[in-house]
Amino acid sequence: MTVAVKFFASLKEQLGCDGATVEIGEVATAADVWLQASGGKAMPGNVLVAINMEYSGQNATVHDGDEVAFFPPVTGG
Amino acid sequence: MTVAVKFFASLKEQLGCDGATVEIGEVATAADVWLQASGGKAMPGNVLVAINMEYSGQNATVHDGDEVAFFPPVTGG
Amino acid sequence: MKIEVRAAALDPWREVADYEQAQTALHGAAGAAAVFVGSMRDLNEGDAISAMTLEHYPGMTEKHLAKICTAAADRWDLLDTLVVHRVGELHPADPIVLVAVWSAHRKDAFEACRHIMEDLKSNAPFWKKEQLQSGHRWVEKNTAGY
Amino acid sequence: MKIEVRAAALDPWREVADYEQAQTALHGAAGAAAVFVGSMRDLNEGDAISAMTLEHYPGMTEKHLAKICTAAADRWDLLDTLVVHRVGELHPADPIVLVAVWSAHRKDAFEACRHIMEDLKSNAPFWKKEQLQSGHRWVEKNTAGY
Repeated sequence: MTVAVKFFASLKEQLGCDGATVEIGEVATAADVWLQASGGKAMPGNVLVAINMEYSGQNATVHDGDEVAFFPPVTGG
Repeated sequence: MTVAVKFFASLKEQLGCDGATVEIGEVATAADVWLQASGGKAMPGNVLVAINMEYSGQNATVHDGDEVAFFPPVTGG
Repeated sequence: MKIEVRAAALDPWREVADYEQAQTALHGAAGAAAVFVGSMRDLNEGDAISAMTLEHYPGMTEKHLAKICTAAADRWDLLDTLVVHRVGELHPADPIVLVAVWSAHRKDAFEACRHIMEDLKSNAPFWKKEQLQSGHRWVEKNTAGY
Repeated sequence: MKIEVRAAALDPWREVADYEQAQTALHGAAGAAAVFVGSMRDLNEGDAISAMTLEHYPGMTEKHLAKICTAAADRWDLLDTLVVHRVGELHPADPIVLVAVWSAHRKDAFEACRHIMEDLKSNAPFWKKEQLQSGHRWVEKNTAGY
């Protein structure tokens, strides 16, 4: 299946990439998507995950066509 | 001694008077001033007292030249 | 700090904007502004209200409002405070009171603004008389704030 | 209810005034407006800050802000809510965020305004990058709000 990956803020800078389209096996979690999109890097402990713009856990199941976003703690307001 | 008396809001309407200059004996409390200024009426239980624009008790001592105000519960804001 | 009891109309957002603009010490220092505006409702205790008269105790009111703001500045870390309160005749939707507080941080601004407003409602010598279709009545107490 | 993420400059008091004016259902019904404005400080963690860039997650940010405001409207008795948040490059004293809440009574307005602001700071996907004399740095966490 195909998922769209997005990285934001300091994570985007660290990875040198703001996103990618990833091909991954039919059964995958957000953590699996991270591994593939980051080229096998360990996910920093404070990274937040959103699937289709809703906060999710790293172990949430990803479906074909999903948008999976990874970002550092938020600092708006 | 002489004290200036002020009444506000519903109390002013009930007494038909917004204030008076009262002559009273040398030792007097705010309650004594009320009695004299109101013509001997009982003070309603919820009346607030201010002496020289500071909240005071009914039994606070009044001095010559003081301004003694009586008013109902406040309802600003 | 500015305290004003005013018989003329109040445009609260313009008032806050102009005051903030003039207080240059706030610029870059105030990370937070918390503002409360109380306005006249056309309904109270189930009755339609067509107008309201606000009476106050000239002199004591200003003194008491200044005391409230000074007490808040002792308790919280504040940069500035603005309080404006209407007196005289008001109509539905007219702004009655404006409380604005500036601080470096939002916790202080939020807490001080609410505290000043509650203290004002509980203690500042203002009285409201409502005009109903059937005559007028004095408001006897305020609604609870906490 | 209005939610906006904006790259253009924000004049928060004008924004509140214009919105309130346009929402005629508020007139005579809203006894209380509680407003918070967060602005850029020229100092953070002891360092002078000359500029800031605010990044967000387009789509998710607006969706999440709407969710926050809807949750507040379920919990408190609110008449209307306005949230505007800047993105892009900001300079000291520039307003960053505006949260305005209207209610019949002040308790609901105060509590909902503060809650929306805290939820926004804790959860809405915005990130701040500060420009210092020595380079830039990402802000890693917000100051506590309670």
